[in-house]
Amino acid sequence: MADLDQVKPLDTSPDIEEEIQSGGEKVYVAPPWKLMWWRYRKHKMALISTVVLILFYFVALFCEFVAPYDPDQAANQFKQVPPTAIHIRDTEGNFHMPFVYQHKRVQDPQTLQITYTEEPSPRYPIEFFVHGFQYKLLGLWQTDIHLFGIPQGKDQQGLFLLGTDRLGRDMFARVSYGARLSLTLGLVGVFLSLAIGVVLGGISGYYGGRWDIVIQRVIEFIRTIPQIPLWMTLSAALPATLSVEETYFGITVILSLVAWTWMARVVRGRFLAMREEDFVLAARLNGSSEMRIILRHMLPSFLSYIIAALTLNIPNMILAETGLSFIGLGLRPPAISWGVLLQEAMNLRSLALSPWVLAPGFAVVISVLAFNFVGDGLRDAADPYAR
Amino acid sequence: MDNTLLEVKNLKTYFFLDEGTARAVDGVDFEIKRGQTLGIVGESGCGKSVTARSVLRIVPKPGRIVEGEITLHRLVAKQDGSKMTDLIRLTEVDPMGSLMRGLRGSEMALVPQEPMASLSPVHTIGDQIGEAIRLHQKVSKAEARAKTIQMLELVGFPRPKQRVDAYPYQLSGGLRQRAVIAMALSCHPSLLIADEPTTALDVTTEAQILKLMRSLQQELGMAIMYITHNLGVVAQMTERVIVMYMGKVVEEANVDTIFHNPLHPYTSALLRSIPRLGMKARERQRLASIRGTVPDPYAIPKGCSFHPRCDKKIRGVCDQQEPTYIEVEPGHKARCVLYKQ
Amino acid sequence: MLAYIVRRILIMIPTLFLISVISFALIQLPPGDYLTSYVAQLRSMGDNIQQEAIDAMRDRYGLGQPVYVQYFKWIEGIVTRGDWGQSMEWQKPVSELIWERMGLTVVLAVFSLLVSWLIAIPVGVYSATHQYSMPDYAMSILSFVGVGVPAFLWALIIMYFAQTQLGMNVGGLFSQQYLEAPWTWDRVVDLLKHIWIPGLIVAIENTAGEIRTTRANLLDEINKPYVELARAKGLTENRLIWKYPVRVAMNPFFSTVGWSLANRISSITLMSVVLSLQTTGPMQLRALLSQDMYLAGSFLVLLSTLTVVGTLISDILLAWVDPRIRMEA
Amino acid sequence: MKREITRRDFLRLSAVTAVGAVVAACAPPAPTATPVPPTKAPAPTAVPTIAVAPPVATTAPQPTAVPAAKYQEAPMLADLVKAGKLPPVDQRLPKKPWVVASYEGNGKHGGTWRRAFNGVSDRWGPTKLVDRAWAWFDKNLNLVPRVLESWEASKDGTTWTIKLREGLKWSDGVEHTTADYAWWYKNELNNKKVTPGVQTIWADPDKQYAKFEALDKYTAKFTYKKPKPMFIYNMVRGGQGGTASAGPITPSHFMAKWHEDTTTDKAALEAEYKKRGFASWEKFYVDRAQWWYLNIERPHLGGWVAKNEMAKELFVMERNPYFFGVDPEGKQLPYIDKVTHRLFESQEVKNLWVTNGEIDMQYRHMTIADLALYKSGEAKGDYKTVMGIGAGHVAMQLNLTTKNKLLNEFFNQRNVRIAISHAINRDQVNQLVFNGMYKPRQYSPIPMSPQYYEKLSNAYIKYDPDTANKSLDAAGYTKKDANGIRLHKDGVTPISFTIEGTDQAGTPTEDAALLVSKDLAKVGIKATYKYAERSLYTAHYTANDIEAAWWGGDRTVLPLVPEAQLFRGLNADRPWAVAWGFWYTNPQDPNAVEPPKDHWIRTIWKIWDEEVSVEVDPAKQTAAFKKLLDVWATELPYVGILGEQPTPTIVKNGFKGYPPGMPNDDPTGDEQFCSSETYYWDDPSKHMG
Repeated sequence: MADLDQVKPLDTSPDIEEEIQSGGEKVYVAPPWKLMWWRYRKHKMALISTVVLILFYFVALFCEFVAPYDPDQAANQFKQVPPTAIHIRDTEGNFHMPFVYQHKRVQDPQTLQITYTEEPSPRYPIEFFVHGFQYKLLGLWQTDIHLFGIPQGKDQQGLFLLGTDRLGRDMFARVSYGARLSLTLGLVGVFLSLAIGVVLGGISGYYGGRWDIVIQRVIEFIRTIPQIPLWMTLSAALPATLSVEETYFGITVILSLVAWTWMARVVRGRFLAMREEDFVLAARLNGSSEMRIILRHMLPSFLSYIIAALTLNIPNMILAETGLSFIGLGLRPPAISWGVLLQEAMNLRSLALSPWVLAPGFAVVISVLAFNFVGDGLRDAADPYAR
Repeated sequence: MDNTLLEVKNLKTYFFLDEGTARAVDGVDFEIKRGQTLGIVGESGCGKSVTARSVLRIVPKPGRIVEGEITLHRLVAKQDGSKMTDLIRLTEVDPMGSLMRGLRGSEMALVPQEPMASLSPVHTIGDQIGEAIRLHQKVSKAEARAKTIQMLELVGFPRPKQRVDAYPYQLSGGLRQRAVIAMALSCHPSLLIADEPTTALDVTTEAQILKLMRSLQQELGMAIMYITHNLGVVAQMTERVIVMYMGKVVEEANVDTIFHNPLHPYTSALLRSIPRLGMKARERQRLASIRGTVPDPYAIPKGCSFHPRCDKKIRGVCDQQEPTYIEVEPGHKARCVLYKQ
Repeated sequence: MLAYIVRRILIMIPTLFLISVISFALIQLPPGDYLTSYVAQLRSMGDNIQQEAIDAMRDRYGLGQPVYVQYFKWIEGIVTRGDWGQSMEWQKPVSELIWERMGLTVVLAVFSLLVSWLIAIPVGVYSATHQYSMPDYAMSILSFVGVGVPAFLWALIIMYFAQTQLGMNVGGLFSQQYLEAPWTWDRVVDLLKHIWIPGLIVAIENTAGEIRTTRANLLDEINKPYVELARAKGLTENRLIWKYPVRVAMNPFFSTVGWSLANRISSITLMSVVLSLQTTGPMQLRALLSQDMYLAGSFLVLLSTLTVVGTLISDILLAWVDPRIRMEA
Repeated sequence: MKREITRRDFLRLSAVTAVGAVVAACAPPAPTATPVPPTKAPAPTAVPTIAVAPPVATTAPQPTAVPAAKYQEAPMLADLVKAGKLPPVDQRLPKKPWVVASYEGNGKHGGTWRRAFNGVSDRWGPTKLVDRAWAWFDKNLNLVPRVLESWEASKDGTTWTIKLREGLKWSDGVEHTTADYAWWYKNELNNKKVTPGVQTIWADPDKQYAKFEALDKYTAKFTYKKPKPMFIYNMVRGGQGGTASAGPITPSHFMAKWHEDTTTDKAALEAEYKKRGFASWEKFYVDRAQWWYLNIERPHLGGWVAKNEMAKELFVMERNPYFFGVDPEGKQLPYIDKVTHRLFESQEVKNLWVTNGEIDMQYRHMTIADLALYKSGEAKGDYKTVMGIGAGHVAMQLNLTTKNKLLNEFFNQRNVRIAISHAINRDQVNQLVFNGMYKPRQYSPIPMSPQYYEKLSNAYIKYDPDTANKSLDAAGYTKKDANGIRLHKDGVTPISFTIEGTDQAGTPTEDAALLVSKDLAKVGIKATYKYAERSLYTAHYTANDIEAAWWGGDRTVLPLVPEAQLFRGLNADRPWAVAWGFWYTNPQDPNAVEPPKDHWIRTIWKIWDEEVSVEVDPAKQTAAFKKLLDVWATELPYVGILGEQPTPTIVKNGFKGYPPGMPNDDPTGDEQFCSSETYYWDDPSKHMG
C-alpha cells in the first residue's frame, strides 16, 4: 500500500508552497502539542475520562472540603445506613430544591438486621457550602465550610451519598479521603518508576552493547518473578511499626521496584529507534555532548510516549495497592485508602447486609478505566501509527 | 474476435477518513488490449496503486469505488472448443464473492511492490505458490507441488526442487520477487498487474526481473498493467502509457509519443526529471525535479490540480477551471487547458 | 534446534540460582523469625511450651546458623535430595506440602490461559477485522471492564452470587469427600466441576488484555503486503486472515507465555485467598505472615521457576513454529 | 432511633427459639438416668451460677455400672467385631465405665460431625474434642471423675491418691495403668534431658516434685511437701500430647521406643532422629513423639482418634473403639462416628460454609461480628445460632511499668486510670461494634464463676466524661496543647500513647479500639491504636517496649485453674505490669523491675502466695481470691470495657447435646464443655457424609 501512505492525514513536509490555499493548511504550521491535542480530542472516551480524572484528583486534593463529614466519626444511630435517597418531590407531589427525608431505624430482634425506612417528614434541604467539622484547607487555612451537606449536621440526620459503614461512618467521606492516598500513590509510584526506568532504559537504549544486555537481563529477571507473590514477600518485610506515611512510601517503593521495568522498556525502545535518526546524527556531528543530545534532542521527541506509558501504568499501581491492602499487606488503618476500605468491605456480611460499602471498588474500577482510556488516547495522539 | 481485455470508465475510488474524503482515484478511463502492456506512470500518491487495487476489487477500507465501470472481457472456452468472450462488470460483483475470488489470481494476478513484505514470513514459498494453484485448479497436493517447481523453474529459480521449501527470509530480494512472479503466473492470468515490481530491488536484479517479465509475456501471451514512477522502465516495458496525477489521467499515448511528444506540462516535467543517454551537458543541468510535492489529497487545489506546480499555468484560468480530458490527436489524449480538440 | 534448546536450558541455570538467592534473601527481611511468633502464639493460647521444644525446633530448622549457611544447606537439600526444608508452621517437610498446591496452581494457570486464548483470539480477530463496528466497540468496553476490575473483587462477588443465587459452593477446588482422596477419575471430574469458576475469574481479568493485544497485533499485520497478496490470490477472507496475519500476530503471544503465566499466578494468588483454593496463594500468604521461611521461600522459587520454564517452553515452541527464530538460534 | 436490642433481650429470645432445648438444659436430667448426682441442686436458670472450688475428693458417689450384657456399640464397630478385627465391646470397656448422660436425652450411634479449622496452628480446635482427662465439669461446673474412678486428697492438701478405672484401655487396646504414670514420672518428668527445668504445674510452691508411688495397678499416690490444692486441675485437660508435655497420661508402651533409656534398639532410634534432622534423641522425643495430630499412631484416651495427619485439607478423626464411656442405657460413647475438620484459608469461605449448612457444630472461629450473617443464614443452612456465655473481655492494658517516664508517672496514678475508665463510652462501643450484645464491665470473673465479684465487675464503668475531666484536672494535667491534648507535668509533652494490638483492620476489636481512642481524645488524651504483627507484638512486650495494649482477657469462668496469672500480672502478653511480672518470675530477667516496697501489686502477690495457692478449703480459697479482686476493684490495674461476651455457636438442626447458655472458656473446653462424646444426631443416617 505504498500509495496509501500518502493518505496519512499529517505530512509535515516543510517545503510547501504558499499557494496552497486549503483547509489542511493549519495542520502544517501547528506546534506538536497542538497536533497531539487535535488527535486526542477525537478520542471521545479519553476526553470523558480526562474530565473524570480531573474530578477525582480534585476530590483527592480537597477531600476535607468535598466530604460532608469526618470520615472517622462513628455514630451509632447511623450504623449501616444505605445511600440516602435525594428527593426533589415530596409526598404531596410538590417540587422543592433537592432534599432528604429522615431515616427511621428498625432492628430485627431475631436476626439483628438493621433496616432504615424514610419518614416523609421533616424534609432536610441539601445546601452548598455548609458548616461542618473543622479542617485545614490544603493544610493552610482553618475552616469548617464543606461543599455540600445538610445544615443540621450529623446529629439528627445525615446525607450519606454512598451510605455508611458498620460504624456509621460516611462512606462518601471515606472514599473521598481514600482517593487522596490511592490516587497519589499511583502517581508517585509511577514517577518513581519513571526515574529508574528512564535512567536504566536510557542507558540500555542509548549506549546499547554490554549495558543493554545487562539491563535487559535484569528486567527479564525481575519480570520472571510473579508480581503479586513478589510484592507480597516484599510488603511482608515492611515493619508493621511504620507510620502511615512510611508505609505509604514503602509500598510505593516496592511497587516501583517492579514497575520500572515497563518504563525502561518503553524508553529503551524509543532510544533505539531514535539513536539512528538523522537529527541525532546531525547533533552528534555538530559536536554536541551526549547529555545535550539526550536532553535537548531525544527526550523531547519521545516525551509523549513517556506520558502515555506513565498514564497506562498508574492503574496498575492503583490495582496493586488495592490488592496488597486487601490481603492485609499494604496500607493499614487508620490510613484510609481504597484498598483499606475494600479490605474492610470484602466480607460476606458486608455483601449480604450492606453492599454499598463496596463503593470504593467502583472508585477503583472507574479510575483504572479512566486512566486506561486517557493512556490510550495519549498513545494514539503521540503516534497514531504505533500500537 | 474482441481484442479488448479490460475497460475502465470514469473510475472513482474515494477514501472516507475522519479528516475528510481522499479522492485517490477521481475519474480514470483506460483500456487494455490482450497481450498489451500498459504503463501507468505518476508520482507517489497519484492513485496508480489504488487503480490497480480497484481493478482487483481489493481496495482497503475505508476506501470504496464510488463510481465508474470496470469491465473484464474474459475468454471462455465453449463446448466445441472455440472461445467466446464473456463480459464481466467487475464493479458490480461482490468483491469477496466467489466469482471475484475466482478471477483474482487466475484471470488477473498481482505482482506487488515489496517482495520482502509480500510473502508470509512463516510459510514456505512452495506452500504459498501451491496454495494459489490449488485454489484455482483442481489438482492434488503433489501435482500442485510439481507445478510449483515447474513455475519456479520458469521464472529462473536456481535449484527449484530444493528451494521450494525455503522460507522467504532465506531468499534474496530478487529471488523473492521471482517467487512472487511465479505465484502470479501459476494460473496463467490474462492480465498481470505489476505494481512497481522492481522498486525495492537493485539495478541489476531489476534488469533481470524486467527481462524475465518480457520474456514470460511473450511466452504466455498475457497483458500487463505495469505501474511505475520510473520512466526508463516504462520505455523498456510498455507499449501504451497513461500518466496520472492526483487521481486523474492527465495524458495517454503510445510509449513513443509520450517520450517524444508529451503534451501535458506534468508529463514534460516528469520527462525532464530523468537523465537520458545522449543528453547534452547543457541540458543535463536543467535536469530538475518538479517543484513542490503532491498536494494533500483532502485539499485538491481548485481548477487544474497540477497548477500550483505547473510552470505553464495561466493565472485566472488554471486555478479556476478544471480542464477536460480530450483526444488531442488520434490515440493521444491529454487533460490541459492548453489543448483543444 | 537441539543446540538451541540446550543453550536455552543452560541460560536458565544462573537465572534459577539468582532466583533462589533473592527469594531466600527476601524471606529473611522481616525482623524476628518463625519461632518467636510461634512461641508467642502458643503462650497466648495457654500452651506451656518448654524451652527444650523451642530449642529442638531452632536446631532442626538451623535457625541459629548464619544466613548463608542456612541458604547453602537449603539449596543443597533441594538439589541433592529434593528436600525443600521443613515447614515450621505445618511441622512437615515443605515438599510434602507444596506439590499438590503447585500442581493445582499450574492446572489453574494453564486452564485459564487456554480459556482466555480461546476467547481472546477469536474475539480479538473479529474485533480487528470489524474495526470500529458496534461489536468492536462493545468488546473494547467489555475488555476495559475486565482490565479495571481486579480478580479478587470478581472472586468475592461471584462467590457470593454463586452461593446465594445459584446455591453453588465455590470455595475450594474439591468437594469434601474428594479432599483427601487419591487421584481417581471421579476426583478429576470433581476438580473440573470446581475449577471452572476460578478459572473463569482469572481468565476474565487477563482475557481483556489479550483481546486488546490480539486486536492490536492483528491490526498491525492485517494491512501488510503479504495479506494483500494473499487476498489478490483469490483466497476467502476467513481463510486468508486465519492462515496469514493471525498466525503471525500470534507470535508475540506465544513468546510471552512465560510472563502470561506469571500474571496468572499473580491473579490466582489473590483470588485463591478469597476463595480458599488449595493453590499456592493462601499458603504462601500464611507462610509469609508467620515467617515460615522455607515454605515461603520455596513458593517464591517454584513460582518463578514456573515462569522460567514457561518462557523456555514458549521459546522452544516459537522456534518450532517460526522459522526465523530457529535460524537466529 | 433508640430501639436497640439489649443483650439480655437477645439472649432471652435466642434461648426461647433455640430448638426448645432450653427446657432440657435447665431441667436436671431424668433422675433414673443420672449417673452422677450433682453435689448441689442444679440452678434453675439457663446460666449455671454456683460457687465451687476444686474438689479435694470425689464428692459424687461412684456410678453404678451398667450390666455388661447391656452394652451396645456403634454399628461400624459391630461389623469389625463380627469380622474378628476387634474384641467385643464388654472387653473393650473398663469394668466400671464412665457413665455420662447427654444434656439433651439419650442419643443414637452414627453420623459425621463436620467442622472447620485453619491449619496446624489451629490444632486446639480438634484437640479440645479429645483432651478431657482425669475429671470433667458437670453443667454446674462441679468437677466429676472421668478417666479416674475417684480421687482423694489429704486434709492438708499435700497427698493426693488417685484411683484409675480398671480395664480402661488406650486407643490401641493396651490397658492404661499406674505403670504408665510411673514410666512418665521416671523417664519424662525426672529425666533431665527430656525435662531440664522444673515443670511448675507438677511442683509445689518450692518447685519440688511430689513423690510418686504406684500403690497397685490402679492406685497411685502423689505426696507433696507443701499443700497443692489445685493438683487435680493439672489433668482436667491434657493427656493428648497437644503440648510438649502430656503429663502422666503417657502411653509408655508406645513412647518407650522413642526414649533412649527404654528403647530396645538404640541404633534405630538414632537413625530415625537423624533422618528427621534432630540433633539428639530427646529433642526428637519432645518435638515429635508427643503431638497426637501429627503422630497419629500415638494411642490416647480421647473419644476419637486421628485418621490422618493434621497438615491436610481434611483432618479426619474416627471413634476410638476402646473409649471408656457409656450412656445411661449402656451405649458406648461417643455417639458420633466421625469428626472432620476442613481447612479454610479465609474467614469468608468459612462463613460461606456456615451459611451453606456445611458446618455441623462449632464455636471456634465464629465471631460475634458475623452474628447477623449467621442469623440470616439459619433457614437456608438449616442450623441455629446457639448463644453461650463467653469469658472474653474487651479490655485495654496500660503498661504500669512502661519505660516512658512521663507515661509511667501518668499511668501509675489511680485517679488517672479511673478517669480513663470513666471516659470510655462503653454503651456506644457495645452498640456500634457488637450490636449491644456485650455487657459493660471490668475484667473480672463472670457471674457464673464461683469467684464472681460484683464490686470489681462494675467498678468505674459509668460513662462520665465530666468526672474524668475533673479527675484529670485534679491530678494536675490541666494544660492543653493547640489540639486540645493535655500536657504531661513537664508542661510541654502532650499525653499521647500507642495502643498495640494484633487485630487487623475491620475486625470488631480493632473497631472498638478506634472508638475508645476517640473517647479518650474527648478528655484530652491522645491514644493511637496500632496494628502489630504478632511476632512484633511479642518482641515489644518481651522487651517491655510497650506503652499500652489492646488485648482482651478470658479465663474468667474458673480463674483459679490457670492460677489467675493474669490477675497477678504474670501474663506478659496482657502487659499491664510487664517488668514487675518479670521480676516476680525471675528477678534476674534483664527487663525485670522491682515494684516499690509498699505497692499494691505486692499485696496481690502476697494474697496469692500465702492464702489462695495453699488454701485447701474451697470456700476459704474463694474468699481469699476475692480479697485479691478487691485490690483490683480499688486500684483498677486493667481498663476493662466490655465483657460477658455472648458466644455464637453454630448448631445444625438435628445436632443434639449442646444447649444454649453454656460457658465458653478455654479451661472449660469451649464448645466441648458438655462432653462432646455425648453429642449426637437426631437422625444419623442423614449425616453420614
